[in-house]
Amino acid sequence: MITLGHMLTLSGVLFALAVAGIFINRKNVILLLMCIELLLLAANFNFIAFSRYLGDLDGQVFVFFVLTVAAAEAAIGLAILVVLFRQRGSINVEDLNEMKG
Amino acid sequence: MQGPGLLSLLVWLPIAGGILVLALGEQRIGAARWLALAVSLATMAASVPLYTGFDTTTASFQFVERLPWITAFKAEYALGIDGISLPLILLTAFMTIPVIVAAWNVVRERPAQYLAAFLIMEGLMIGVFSALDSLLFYFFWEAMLIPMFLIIGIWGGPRRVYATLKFFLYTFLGSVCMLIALIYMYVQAGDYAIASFQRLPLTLTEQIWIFFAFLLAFAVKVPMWPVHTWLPDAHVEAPTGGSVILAAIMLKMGGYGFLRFSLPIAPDASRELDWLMIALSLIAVVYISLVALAQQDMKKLIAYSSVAHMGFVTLGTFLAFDIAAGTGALKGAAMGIDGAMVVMISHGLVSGALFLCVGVLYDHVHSREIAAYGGVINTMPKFAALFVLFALANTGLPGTSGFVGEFLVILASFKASFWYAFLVATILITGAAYTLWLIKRVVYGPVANQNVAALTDLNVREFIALGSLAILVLVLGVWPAPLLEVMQPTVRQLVEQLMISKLPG
Amino acid sequence: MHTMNENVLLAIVLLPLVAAVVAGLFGRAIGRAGAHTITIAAVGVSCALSFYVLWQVTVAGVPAFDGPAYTWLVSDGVRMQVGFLVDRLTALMMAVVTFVSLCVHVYTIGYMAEDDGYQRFFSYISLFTFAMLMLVMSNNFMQLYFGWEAVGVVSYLLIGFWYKRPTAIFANLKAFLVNRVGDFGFVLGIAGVLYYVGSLDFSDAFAAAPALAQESFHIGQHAVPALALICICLFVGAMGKSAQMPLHVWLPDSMEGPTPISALIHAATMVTAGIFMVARMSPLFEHSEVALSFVLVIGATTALFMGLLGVVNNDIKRVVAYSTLSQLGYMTVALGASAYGAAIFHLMTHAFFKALLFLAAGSVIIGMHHEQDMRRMGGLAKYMPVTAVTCWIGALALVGTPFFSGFYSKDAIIEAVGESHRWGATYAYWCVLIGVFVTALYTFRMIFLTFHGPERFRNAAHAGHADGDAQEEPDTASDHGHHGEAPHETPLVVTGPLVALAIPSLIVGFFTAGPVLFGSYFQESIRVLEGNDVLGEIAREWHGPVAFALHGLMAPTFLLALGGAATAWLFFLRSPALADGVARRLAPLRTLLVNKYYFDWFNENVIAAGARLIGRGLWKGGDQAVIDGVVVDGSAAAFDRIAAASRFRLQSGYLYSYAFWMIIGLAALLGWFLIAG
Amino acid sequence: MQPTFTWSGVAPALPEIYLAAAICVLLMVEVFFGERRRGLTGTLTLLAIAGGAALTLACAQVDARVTLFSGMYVADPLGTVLKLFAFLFLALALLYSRAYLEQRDILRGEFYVLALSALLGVFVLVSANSLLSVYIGVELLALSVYAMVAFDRTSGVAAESAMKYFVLGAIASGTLIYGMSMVYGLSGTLRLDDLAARLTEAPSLGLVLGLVFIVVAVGFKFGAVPFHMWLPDVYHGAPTAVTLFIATVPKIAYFALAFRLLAYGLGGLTGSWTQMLAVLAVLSLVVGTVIALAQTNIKRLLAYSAVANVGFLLLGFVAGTPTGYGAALYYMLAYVIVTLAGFGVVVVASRRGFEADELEHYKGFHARDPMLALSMMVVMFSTAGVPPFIGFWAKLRIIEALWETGHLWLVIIAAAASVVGLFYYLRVVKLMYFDAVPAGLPATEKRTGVRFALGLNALAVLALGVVPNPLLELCERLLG
Repeated sequence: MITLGHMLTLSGVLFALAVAGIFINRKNVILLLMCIELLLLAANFNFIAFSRYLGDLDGQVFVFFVLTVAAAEAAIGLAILVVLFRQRGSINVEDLNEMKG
Repeated sequence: MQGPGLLSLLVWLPIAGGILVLALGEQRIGAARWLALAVSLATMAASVPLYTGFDTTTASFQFVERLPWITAFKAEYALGIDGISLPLILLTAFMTIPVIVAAWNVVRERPAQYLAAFLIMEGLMIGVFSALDSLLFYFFWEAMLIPMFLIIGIWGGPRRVYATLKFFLYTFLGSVCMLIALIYMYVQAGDYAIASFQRLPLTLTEQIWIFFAFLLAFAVKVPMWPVHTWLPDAHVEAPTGGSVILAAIMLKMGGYGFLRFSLPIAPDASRELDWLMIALSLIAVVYISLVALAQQDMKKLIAYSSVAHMGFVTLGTFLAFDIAAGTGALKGAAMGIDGAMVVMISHGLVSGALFLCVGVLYDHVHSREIAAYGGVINTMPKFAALFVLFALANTGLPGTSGFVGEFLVILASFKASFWYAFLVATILITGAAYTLWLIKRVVYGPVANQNVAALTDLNVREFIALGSLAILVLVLGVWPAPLLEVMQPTVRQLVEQLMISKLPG
Repeated sequence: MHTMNENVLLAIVLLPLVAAVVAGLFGRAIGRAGAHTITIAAVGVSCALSFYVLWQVTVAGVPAFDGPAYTWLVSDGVRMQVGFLVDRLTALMMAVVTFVSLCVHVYTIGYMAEDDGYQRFFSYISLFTFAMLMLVMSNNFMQLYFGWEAVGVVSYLLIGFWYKRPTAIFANLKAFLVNRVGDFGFVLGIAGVLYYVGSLDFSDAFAAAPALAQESFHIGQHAVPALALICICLFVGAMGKSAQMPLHVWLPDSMEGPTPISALIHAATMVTAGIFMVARMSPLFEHSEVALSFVLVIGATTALFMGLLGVVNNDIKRVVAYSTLSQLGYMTVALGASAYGAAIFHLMTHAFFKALLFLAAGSVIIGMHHEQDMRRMGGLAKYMPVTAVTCWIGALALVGTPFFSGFYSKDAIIEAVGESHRWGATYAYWCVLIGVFVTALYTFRMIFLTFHGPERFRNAAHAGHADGDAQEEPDTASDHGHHGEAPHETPLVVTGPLVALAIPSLIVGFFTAGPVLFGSYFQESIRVLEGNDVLGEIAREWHGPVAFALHGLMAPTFLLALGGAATAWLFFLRSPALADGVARRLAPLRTLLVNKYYFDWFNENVIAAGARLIGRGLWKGGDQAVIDGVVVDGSAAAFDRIAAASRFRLQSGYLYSYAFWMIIGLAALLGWFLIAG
Repeated sequence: MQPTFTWSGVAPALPEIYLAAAICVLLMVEVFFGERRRGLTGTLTLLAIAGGAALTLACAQVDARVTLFSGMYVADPLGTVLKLFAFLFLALALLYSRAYLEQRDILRGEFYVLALSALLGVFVLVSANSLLSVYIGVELLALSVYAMVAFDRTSGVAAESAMKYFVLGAIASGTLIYGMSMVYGLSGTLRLDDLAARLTEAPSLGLVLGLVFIVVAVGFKFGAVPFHMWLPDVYHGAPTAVTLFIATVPKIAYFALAFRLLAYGLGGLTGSWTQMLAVLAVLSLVVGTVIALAQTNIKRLLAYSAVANVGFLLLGFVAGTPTGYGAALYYMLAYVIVTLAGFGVVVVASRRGFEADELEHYKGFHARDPMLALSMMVVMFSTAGVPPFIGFWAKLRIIEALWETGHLWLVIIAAAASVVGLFYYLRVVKLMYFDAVPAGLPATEKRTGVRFALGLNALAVLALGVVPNPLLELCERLLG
């Protein structure tokens, strides 16, 4: 029987994976975007779990919003990525350090 | 709630005048000059009724104005004067005139802004001396830094940037500590009125913290050893007018602060820590006098002499407790504070005059090095006469204002301890040494070089500026009674206040 | 009339001041003649009035005046006033001061004739007269201190009158500083008086004196008799003004000033301020044996050892100056022996004959075209007879020849010291006795070298003038450019005062010795306790001036004086070679004397240099290195360094490190609250 | 319950509705006239803002507190005031930046559209009464701002900073909703007022952990250390006009976020989040102040100064009392007014092909353009907290609040930070007034309209410093 606990653990693990992915990955910016999606999913997972546990729909409604926003976010992210690639000819995270200090 | 009156006029007239001068700008500099002079004279004139209308029988505040200012934390726009602030306000109102006169056509670069800065500062300084609300006091106290910062920075000498940054940071550091203390007491008292702070009962620990917070603010301004090192730099780099105002008035704010805040608000802490204050003052007198002896730069020398003389102020201010402890009575306790006040006024006139003298020389020769001069008397007899007079006043010569305060402080310090008197009286020797040695090297002797040979004696403008000061110095020295009469009730009340512990139980 | 008119007193004081101000500020307007007319008129009037006052208190028997003129200030219940106390002591001093000052004024007309600081000079000496009168007439310590400092500063101005001379402006600074050392003690004494008496008025202080004698004062652990402390402090002031060792160093150098000044300040008036002050304070000093012994010893030492210096010096004015020092020593000894009367009496006689000697010296200097070195003089008697004669009179008075004024005062002092049983009296007695010999020696050395013997001024008169007087005093040099010529007698304005002073030097002692010394002249103005009344002792053998003088002819003192004179004659007139021989034999002693016991050396190289060194050390080390270097600039630099260092570490520019920091922050907060629970 | 649409049910939300409509209209206008009539959109935007302000005033909530949309939205006096200020600040920001955009050929309608949608995000946040609407507001604002940062497609640094901002921002919103999810789960409601009502007894650990995530997100939005990394790079990299916008208008939203979410909704957890914020605040003060000392680029300098100021602002929340919140609000408003003038000067001083963003460019600025230099000096002294400028009262207020709650150490740290901070503000004044003008700097913008507005702005900094009562009173009323 899967309890709330399992759910939360899973989402926690997802969250951790996403975060780790963000700062361990030093190559490709696209990977970052995917990690971010993962991050949001972790949160969504929580919402759904809780909403089911509480028997209250608000949480799931929230998830729909998150998904929508995530889509928009991805769009913007990719747009910026394109601009960046035009300017730098690279989407390598290592190259993103013109500004520092 | 009394509406705005004379004091508001004194505060805002110069500021408004300054803004007008600024508006006239460098293009219409001629008009700007005359306007500036007119404003300063008007301010002086407006300050006269303060004295004539002053009631010397009461210690309570006079010419009081109260307007609501910040309802959110009950800060009032409250002005008023008593025997301590009146002389300082008169001094302020007076000293701005020679500054403006001396700057007449000497300041070439952005003269209008120069004059404006001084006028604005005059208003702010009068505000400091007349504020009855500690927040208003702090408001003026800090705002005043900005024009001085610019004056030193824009019209100053080669190392002006270092000097002015040092000046601003030093004083700001002290002031912030004071502000913290003020806010703390506000939280206790519920408003920012100085009077209610003085009434506020505080434990000894609280008092000691507050005392130190104030000490930082005021010690830097005075300046006391060891936080005095901003002064020589600021003085050396500042333009003549800057040095004059700095020495004549800004330093006095420290002494004023001690009398207005530290002593009455934290009397028990003052009692506990007066040894520290006395020690620092004596160090200032002895140590700094010796340092002054070693100076090669006229302005630095006078700056150090200022520090030494302000040592008299702090000493006189904090003698009361020892005297009271020694004689078991208030008898004589007030003399120290009287002396401190007189030293402040006199030093304001004398050091201001000395800086003006140096300024006169500097305008011609463009050097502050003592070595660059010699035998000035041969080419500038009038100037030399005045310079020597002010120098002698600086050595505390009887008959000049310099004597009165020092004499009183020395007399009072003997009541506290023979050794205080012994140490503080050494300035009779050291003070004479560095001042007259300066005179010997600069004024006397054969003409040293062609720069000196090319000097021309004072023109009317300079002569008026210095002459008026000379007259005041002599009058105050020969007949100081009126000055002390004005202070008497306030000082007495202050001393009585000191002897009442604030500690519960 | 039965009271003194306050306005008269005010006039006496203020007239010279007004004159000084006018001559000083409007000198150019009123011109030379105007300047000296107004000042001389003013001083003359106040002199006349002073004598009138003297007549009042002595003859007319008007009671002493003691009252305020106006209130200077009131601080903390202490009322400080400007006021006058005019009793017989004061009146005598006023007379002496104004008279000598008047003579000097007149004399100056001639002496400064070519100086273009003419008006300024007259303004100064009138101002000096004012200050001195303020000093002697004051009835409270504040005003006393005012006069005290005021005479000091005027002497500062006067010594530095020829401000182009490096030596002069060195001397005046030195004079002022040394006097300040004295004032330092003086002001402490005054503070002590206020502390114990609670008032600065003489009357209160004197009234409190007996009680005060019981008080004791705690400096640190050990208690000091309060009165002794106060009196010694006050006397330190007197040491400064009256040039007692070791504060005497300023007086010889002060000869850099024009000669009238040397006469006015450094003989007759200012230097006697200290003597006067102690006499005035007799009600205090009398109650403190310690203080009096101190005074006695200091005085005796000065009297002898300063005299010795006169023997080796070649500058005519400096010789007179050293003799002044030694005579001041005599007066101080008298004070120490409670013979205040004798001190004041000697002060008066000395004022006359010493002023005379100075003016005579000045006259010689003029005659010699501003030559001061006695080795370039000699045989002047026949060129300037008046000067020579008057100078002889002064000399005889100085060495204490019976019937001359100096004799009465000096002999009285010596006997008084002999009578005294105070601690140190024996030492003092020997000092003053030997002093007599020394006095005669240097006095006649001066006389012989200057007025008699071979004429040494013809050869190498110029040598002395190579020392650059020319550019230092263009005016005088231009006028006296012609050297090598015969010296000439000086004009009447110069010789007049000489004569005017010679007469009192001759006779004043004879007529006044009785009342002033042994009579009850001073009445209440000087207080002497029963046990200390040495003059009273001597008075028993007093049978009039003649007897006293005749008795003096037999006394050892006179023989000593003769001995001194003889030695001088032998060494400096008869056979100078002998003198050199003795000098060579006593070489170490001579160097010691020539170097004035190394006082100046010590002051300049140890005290002054030391102070400058310490000051420099504190400045560079304390202010600049530690406070600024380490604390102020140091902290600023530290912040900058931290900023520069941490800047790129924190903000590396890499996205993942940014993210990493965020996660660290998140984790840290989570951890914190997990642990905290 | 049966949802029924009534006019009164939406009236209070008219500003938002109006704004949404305006955005659409502007988009259309841009599409049809944009190419031919440059700047038309800009003008219309300003008009729209004016109209919006009027409308907001019209349906202002004086003292009532109305919730709509089944409790998702709240309209109250605070909201109204914040919205009005948002309008004002945005108008000023757009006014200042117009010439700048023009000279860089990025004066396109989209810019205004984005700005307005960001403003809409601000409004949603300001009126949020539910975790959901908070989230929507945050994202709406964030996404528009990301786009604005990257708006100048010819600029590499802009793209870089946009990317950094985007990624980090995404992480932040991730943590935000993660935290929200936990709060939701453990409290069972999304409505803030319900939260406020339910979270009264001692909070469970899970709740606190959820709170941590939320605080991290809030900290990131404000730019509090250690979540500030994006701030210097974005301020620096973005076109100055955008920096001007980012540095000002969104601050209102972030204040609302902190207030509505933490102070109000999670008020029951005050004890916990004040501790967290205290840490963030101290770190911000220290790091912001110290690192700023080493900056050579004025945009970065102001960025780090922003970090330090955020520290101060958060201290207001740390106090956790109405006075504290009032102080924070006042501090925020004061800071934005001052910052508008500050970046305004930078924007106006920049010309085509020349970014006036290096400190070097301000040497002898006084000689080049007295009026701008004066404004900049006012800004510097005000930010440094020297009377008689508004910044002083802001700091004073915060310290008062801290004293009242007895936070001795925070007081001392704040004071120390402001002393050290003074140094780099003075350095700018020193450059402008004490140094000589280097050769070859272009003249500054001369359009009187902009300069006049800028001058008024600077004057306001002084005036509100001399007569601080009205604004202080207002903040007292709203939160005191």
